[in-house]
Amino acid sequence: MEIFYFARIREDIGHSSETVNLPENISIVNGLIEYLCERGENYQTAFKNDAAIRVAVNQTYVNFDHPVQDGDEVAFFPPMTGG
Amino acid sequence: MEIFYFARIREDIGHSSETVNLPENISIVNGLIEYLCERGENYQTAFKNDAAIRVAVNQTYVNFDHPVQDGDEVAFFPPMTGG
Amino acid sequence: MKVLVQDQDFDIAAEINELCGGRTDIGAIVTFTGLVRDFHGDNKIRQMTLEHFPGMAEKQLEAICKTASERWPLQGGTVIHRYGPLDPGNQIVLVITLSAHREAAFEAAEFIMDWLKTDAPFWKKEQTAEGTHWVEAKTEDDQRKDRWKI
Amino acid sequence: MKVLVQDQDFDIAAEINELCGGRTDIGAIVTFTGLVRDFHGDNKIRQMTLEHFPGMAEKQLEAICKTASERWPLQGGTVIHRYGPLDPGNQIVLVITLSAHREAAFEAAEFIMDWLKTDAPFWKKEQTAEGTHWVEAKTEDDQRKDRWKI
Repeated sequence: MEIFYFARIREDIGHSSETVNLPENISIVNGLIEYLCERGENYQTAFKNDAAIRVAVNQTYVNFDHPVQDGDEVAFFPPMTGG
Repeated sequence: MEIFYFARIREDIGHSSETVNLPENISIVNGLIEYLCERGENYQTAFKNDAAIRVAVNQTYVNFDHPVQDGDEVAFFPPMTGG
Repeated sequence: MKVLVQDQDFDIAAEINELCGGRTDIGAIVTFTGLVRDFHGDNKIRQMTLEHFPGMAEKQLEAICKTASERWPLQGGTVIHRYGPLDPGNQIVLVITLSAHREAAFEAAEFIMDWLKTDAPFWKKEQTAEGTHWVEAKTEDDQRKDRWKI
Repeated sequence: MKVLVQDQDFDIAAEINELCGGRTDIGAIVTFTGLVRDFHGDNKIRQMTLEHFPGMAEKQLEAICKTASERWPLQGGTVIHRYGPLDPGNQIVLVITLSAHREAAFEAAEFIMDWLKTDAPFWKKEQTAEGTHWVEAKTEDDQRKDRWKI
């Protein structure tokens, strides 16, 4: 699974993308976030506040209970501020 | 008194402006219209339908009961269609 | 705000540049351009002639701009309205509004256009295959203007 | 509608000309241009950097344009959003909408901007005298978007 991070979340984590082998017991976005947070304080900081996180799976916005599976492209980023 | 006509009203009347010596008994726009209509069928055609007439006295939109006096600049025209 | 009533064409980019060139305090520019269409309902338009009331046209446009400037926090703007003979595709009217925020710029531009339609002394005459006729004022335009009433 | 996500600047006049050049069926052109302001609240902005999600940014802008085209009778349009470092006064975003009638052009342009603000994956970082910070999303922007819900 390819994971992308943008803006504040990218800076908190310290890199903009990574490849993750999704453990079998993880099936939704929330589970993926918990799994990533085990990787260190930088992830815990990035994912601290649910309200400040948006997620896209395969470039479609989804909720935290959306299914994830190996082969998905998942992106985490803060609420958008373009325009 | 200087009177100006625009658009359909100008075409119905046949000229775009004229100088009128206002009779003493005329004090409002409506009276002026009645007075002008005595001048011929072209004026009667121009002023036939109140709803299709707008009037400005000294370049300010007014109602038909607005006072008029010698020295005023009066303009008659149809509802506006610019833009 | 700058108001011009003229027979010659206008250049949107030049007008924007005149308003904004070198400025760094503007967040939003909204422009509206009205053009002569080749069809009005079922009638194919060959040409359009815009008649206006010189002096009062400028005065009314200035009054509308003043009202808009009092109602929204604008940082400038331009209104240009043409008169005379125009061909399909030609530009008729330009409204530009500048503001720090987009809502003000959008609303003020729309307000100016709605008021201009019913309150600025311009009249359109269309030339079609069946002859010429004066364009009728639309009730819809009065209603659009009325929605801005407080 | 044409959608571009690019680091280079855009030229409003060229974009309008590309859409309208030679056409006589268009009645109204609305443009919105968003610019980098020198102040955000009390902070003087030295520079702004726009980060985006390549691929998804285009996809979202295209989806917003599609929704607008289904909702209003548009005759064309363009959306350009820039990314990368920008200075105060620089252009960020351009929306152009064409329609036979002004209401559709105004509403569609405002709709596209409101949706773009909350749904297109762009993030602004401001550089001030006190350092750099990510711009916070505004609740107000969500509310403006929500007013378009049927």
